[in-house]
Amino acid sequence: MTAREAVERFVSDGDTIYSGFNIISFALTNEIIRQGVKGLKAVAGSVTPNVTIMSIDGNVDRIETGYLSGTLRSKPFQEMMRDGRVKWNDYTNMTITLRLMAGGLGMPFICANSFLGTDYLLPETMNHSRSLQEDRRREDGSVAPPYAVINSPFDGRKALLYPALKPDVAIVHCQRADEEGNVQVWGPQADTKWGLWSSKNVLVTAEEIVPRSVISTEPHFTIAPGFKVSAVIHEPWGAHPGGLNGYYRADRSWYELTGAGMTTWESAREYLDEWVYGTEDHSEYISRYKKRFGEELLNSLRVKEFMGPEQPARYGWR
Amino acid sequence: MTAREAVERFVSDGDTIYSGFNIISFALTNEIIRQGVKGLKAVAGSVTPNVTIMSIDGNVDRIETGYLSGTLRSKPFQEMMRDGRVKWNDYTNMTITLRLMAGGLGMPFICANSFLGTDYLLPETMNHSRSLQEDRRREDGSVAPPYAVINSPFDGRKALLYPALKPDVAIVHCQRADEEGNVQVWGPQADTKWGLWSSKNVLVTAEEIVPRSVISTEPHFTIAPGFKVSAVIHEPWGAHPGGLNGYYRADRSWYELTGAGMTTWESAREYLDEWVYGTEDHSEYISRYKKRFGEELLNSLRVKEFMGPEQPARYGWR
Amino acid sequence: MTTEHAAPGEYTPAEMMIIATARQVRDGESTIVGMGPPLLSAALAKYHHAPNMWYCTESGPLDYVPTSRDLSAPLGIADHSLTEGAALSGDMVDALGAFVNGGWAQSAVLQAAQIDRFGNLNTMLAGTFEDPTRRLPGTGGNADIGASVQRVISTMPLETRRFRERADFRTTAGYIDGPGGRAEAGLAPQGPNRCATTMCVFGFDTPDGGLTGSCEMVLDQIFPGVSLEEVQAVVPWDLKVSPDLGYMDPPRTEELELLRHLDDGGNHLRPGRY
Amino acid sequence: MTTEHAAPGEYTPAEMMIIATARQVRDGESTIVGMGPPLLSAALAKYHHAPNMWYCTESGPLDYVPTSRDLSAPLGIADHSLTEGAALSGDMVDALGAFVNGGWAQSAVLQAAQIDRFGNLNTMLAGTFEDPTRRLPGTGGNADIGASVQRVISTMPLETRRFRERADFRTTAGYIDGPGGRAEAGLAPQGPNRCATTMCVFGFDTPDGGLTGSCEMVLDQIFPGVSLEEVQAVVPWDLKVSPDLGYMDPPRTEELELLRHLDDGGNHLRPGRY
Repeated sequence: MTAREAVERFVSDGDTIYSGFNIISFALTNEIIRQGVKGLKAVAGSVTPNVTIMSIDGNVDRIETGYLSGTLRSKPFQEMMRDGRVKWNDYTNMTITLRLMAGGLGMPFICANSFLGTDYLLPETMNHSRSLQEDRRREDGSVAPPYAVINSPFDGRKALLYPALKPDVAIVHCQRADEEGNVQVWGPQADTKWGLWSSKNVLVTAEEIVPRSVISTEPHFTIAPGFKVSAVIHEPWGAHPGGLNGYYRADRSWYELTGAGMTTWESAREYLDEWVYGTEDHSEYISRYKKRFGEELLNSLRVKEFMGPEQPARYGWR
Repeated sequence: MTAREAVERFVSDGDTIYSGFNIISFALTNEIIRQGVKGLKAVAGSVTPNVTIMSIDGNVDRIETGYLSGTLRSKPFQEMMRDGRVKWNDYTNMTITLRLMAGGLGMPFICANSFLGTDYLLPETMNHSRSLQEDRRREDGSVAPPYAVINSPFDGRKALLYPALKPDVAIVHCQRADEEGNVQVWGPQADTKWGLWSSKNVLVTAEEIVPRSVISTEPHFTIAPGFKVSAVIHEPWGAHPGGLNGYYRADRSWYELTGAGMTTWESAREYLDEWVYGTEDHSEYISRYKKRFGEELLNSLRVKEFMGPEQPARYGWR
Repeated sequence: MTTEHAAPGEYTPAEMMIIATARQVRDGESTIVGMGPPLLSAALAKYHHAPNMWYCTESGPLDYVPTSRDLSAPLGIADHSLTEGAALSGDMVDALGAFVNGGWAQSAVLQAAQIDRFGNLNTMLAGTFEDPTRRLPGTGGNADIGASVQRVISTMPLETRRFRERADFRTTAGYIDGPGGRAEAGLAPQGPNRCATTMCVFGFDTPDGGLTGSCEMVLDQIFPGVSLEEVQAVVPWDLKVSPDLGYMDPPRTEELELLRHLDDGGNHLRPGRY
Repeated sequence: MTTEHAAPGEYTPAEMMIIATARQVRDGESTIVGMGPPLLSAALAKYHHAPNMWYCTESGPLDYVPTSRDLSAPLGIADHSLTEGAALSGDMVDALGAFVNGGWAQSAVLQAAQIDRFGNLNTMLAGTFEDPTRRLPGTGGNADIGASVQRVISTMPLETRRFRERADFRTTAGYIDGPGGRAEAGLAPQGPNRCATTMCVFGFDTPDGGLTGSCEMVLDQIFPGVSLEEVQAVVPWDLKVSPDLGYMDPPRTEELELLRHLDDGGNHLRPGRY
C-alpha cells in the first residue's frame, strides 16, 4: 500500500490521531496535509513540530497533550492556540501515555497523582474557553470532566482518575516491519507502544521491509503485531526531518533551511507549497531534498557508528 | 551475596512474596524453606509448585492468585486449602498482573472487567471463611473489599476496580544480570516485570553474571534496573526443576523421581528432607542431583538448538 | 484435500473432541488459546486448516508459528517453544491486557470444568464455596477472556457433572442469566459462541450477537455414533436443539495422524484424562 | 582534586546556574532528568562528581552511561544517544510510571518558567488562563515528577517574572499553600528540595520532610559577586534567609571546561537564552 492509499482509506475528517513523542512519520504527516484532511484531534504524550505543520491549514484543530515540543516557536500556531482556532486541554507526558495505555488495555480510566495539588484541578482550567468541552459532552448534554478525583473504595484516600484515550488512527515511523505488519522499534520509545495499541487503525511507515524470519528471531522488538496494523508502507527516510535510531540523525538545520519551523505565516506557506503540496509523495520529497541541498547533506545525517550486541541473547527450548 | 545472606537480610516472617508465573527461582525457594521463614503470603498471576512446596511447613500460609498451576496434585496442599491452614482469595492471571503493575506504577487501584457477571462479585465469595479478610482490615476495623464496582465519573458506566499489590519481596531467576543488579530476561514473561517493579525488595538468581557492557549493548532485555534490585546471586541451574529459555528445559521427571510433587505428606517430607533441608545450598542440591541421577540426565536438559538474530537490530545515533 | 475418514473405534472420544474443537477455529482469526486441550486443538487447527490463524497465549508470545521439524503442541501457555517463530514476545499485560481486553482477540479457545445453560464457565470448584467437593485451579485467564472476547469456543467432555443448569461457581461470564445479562453486568453483549465436547458441538441461541434470542446453549452437531437421546440424557435441562441439527464428519485420517503427532505420545491426551 | 577556580568574568551567570545545579546532584542517587538545562547539569554532575548517579530520562532510557569519546550532553529527553551505555531501554510507562511514580527516583532535576514561595512550579503560561501573555509548552513530565519525587531540584534564572509569591499557574505541586498542603491534596509530604538559579541556591524550610516548618523557599547559598540585597530585590515576597547562609564557590576550572565541552558549542546555553 502507498501512503496515499493508506491515508485515503484510514484517515477521515474529525478523527483523533495519535502521532507520538518520538519516531514520527513525516511521510504520513505530509500525505495527510496533501489530502486536506480537516479537523483532526492530535493526541500524544508530547506533540512535536509535525503537529504545528498540520495545524496551519486546519488539518489539526484540537490537541490533547502533555507538552508542545518545539511547536511554540511558530507564531501562527501560538496565534491559533490563543484565538481558539486550535482548541486544547493539557495533560502530562505520563498521563497521556497512561490514558493511551488504558485505551489499549480496554480500561475506562486509569489513576495517576500527577495533578493533585495543582491548578489543573480548578474548574476554570478544565473548561477554559478554548478547551475541548464539546468533545467531552455526554448524551444527556452535560460535560464530562477531563479528569476526576474520587475516594478510593479500598482505603478512602483521594484518587485522581484520567479517562482512557482511544484514537481513531495512529501514525508512526519504525525501523523495520514485515509484510504482515509486524512492527519493530528500538531506542527510546516514550508513548509509542500504547499509541499504537490504543488506536483503531495503525498506519506505519517503515525504513525497511524485512522477511518475517527477521522479525521472529528478535520478537522482543515487536511493538505491534500484524493483526493490529492497518497499513505498512516502505518509506526510506520516512521520519525525516526527525531521526531514527540506527539509521539517521535528526536534521537540525531543516527548519531554518526550509521554513518548516512555521515561524511566520509566510514561511509556513512557502514550506507547505514547496515541500508538501509541491511534492507528490515522500520519495519526491527526498529527491527534491537531494536536488536542493545535495545528496551529501542527506547522507551526512546517516548513522556511521553502530552498537551491536556484545553477547547476543539466544532463545532456545530444545 | 549468597542466597543464604539474601534471604536472611530481605525475607521476613509474614512478608508478601512475589514468585511468578514463569522463571521461578527454586534456589531461593529452597533457601526460604531452609531458613524456616513463616507466614508468607504468595502472590502471582499463577502460583506454581514452588508455592506448594513452601506451604507444607507453613512458609506460605496465604495466597492471592489467578491460578494454582500444578499445585493441586498435592493432597497436603488441597487439605490445607480446605481446612484454612492456607488462606486465599482468587483473582485472575490478568488482574493479578495488573494489580502488580498498579503497585509498580504507584497507583492505588486499576480497572478490569474480568469479574463482571461472575460469582466472584458475590459477598460470600469475597469474604469466605478461608479468605484473606484480616489482610484487608482497615484502621477503623472495617474490611476493605478485594475488588469493588463503582460508576465511572466520566460516562457513568460500571467499572470494576482492583487494588494495587505491593509485595515486600520478589524472587525470580533470570538468564543474566550484571554486578550492579541489572536483570535481563527473554522468552514468555507473563507477570515477571511487574512482580519485580512492584516489590520493595527484589532478589534475583542469575544463570550468568555478565559485564555491564553485555547488558548495555542489549538494554531492551533489562526488566529491572540495578537500583531496583536488592541482591543478585550467581546460581547456575537456579530455576531447576523449572526451565530457562536459552539454557535448559523443565525437568519433567523430577516431581515423580523425588516426591517434589508433594502428592502425600510422606513424599513431601522425604523430598524436603533430602533435597531442601538435606542440602546446604543450591550448589549442593545440584551436586546431589548429579550423584543420584547422573550428570548425563542433568545435561540432557540443556538446550541444544538456539535461535539467534537473523539480522541483528543495531542501535546507532552518530 | 483427502476425504478419507477414520472408522469408528479408530479414535477416542477425547480425540474427536479435540478435532471438533479445532474445526471451530477459523483461518485468519486472532485467537487466544488457553491451557490444556485448547493448546492442542489450536495447534491442530493451525497445521490442518488455519495456517493463518494468529495463535497467541496469555504469557506473552503472540502469533506462534512453529517450524515443522518439531511437530508437538505447546505443553503450557508459557511453554518456551511458543516463542518459536512468534511475531511478538511480550508479557501478560500485552497478551491478556492489550490483545484480549483491548479487543483484538477475535476468538478464544478455553477449557473449563463446567459450563451451564447460558454458557457461563466454571474452573473454580465443584460443590459449594464453603464446602467444595473439589477445589479446582481457578480461572487463570478465563474470566479475563470471557469478559472481552466475542467468539469464545469452550471445550470439555460431555458429562452431567460438567453440564449444569447453573454452574456451581460462575468463574467466567457467559450470558449470565439469559438475554440482557451481559449488558446489565457491564459487558459487551456477545459472549460464548461454541462448546465442543466428546459427543457433540453446541452453539448458542444468539441470533443478534447476544442482544436477542434466549442466549441458551443449542445442540448444533452430533458426532458419529452418538444419538440425540444420548446427549439429552447427559444434559440436565431441557436442551434446545438446532432446527438444522447436523452430524459432524468423523476425523479425517490426516487430522487424526496430525493430532497424535502433535500430542507427542500423550502429552495432553493421557489415557483416562478426558 | 584541583581547587583552581575561574575568576569573575570568566563565566556567565547561566554557566554558574548549571554548575550550581549540578552540585545539587548526589552520587549514587537515581535521578530523573528533565528537558533543557537539567540534561546539561546532570551530565556535568555525572562526569564531574557523581559517576554513579543513575541518569534517567522520561522517554525510557534508564542509567545513561555515555562513553567518553563523545562528550556532549543529550539534547532532549528522547535523544537517541541516551541509549548509549544504558542499563535499560524502555518507554514512558517504565520511566515516568515505574521509575518515578513507583517511587524509585530519589531525585529530579527540572526546569520551569516560574517558581513560587512554596516551591510550586509553572511551565504552563504567563498571565491568566483566559488571557495569557505567553503560552508555555506545558508540564511535560514535571507534574508527574513533582507529585512523586522526594528531592526535586529545580533550576531557572533568578528574575522577578519567574519568582512569584504565587505562580501564575501551578503546573507542578510544591508545598502548595504551605504546611500540610501536600497531605491535604493527597500527596506524600516531602516536595521540592532545592532551586538553583543564576544568582543563588534556595532550599526549603522543611526540617521534617515537609511535615513541619513553613515550607517556604529559603535562601541558602549566594554566588560570588552577588549580594543578599540583590537577591532580595528580585524576589517579590519577604524572603526567608538561612541562618547558615553560605557563599557558593565559583566554578572550578575543570567544571567550566567540562561544561563547555558538554554543551558542545552552545546546544543548551545559546547566548541570550538564560
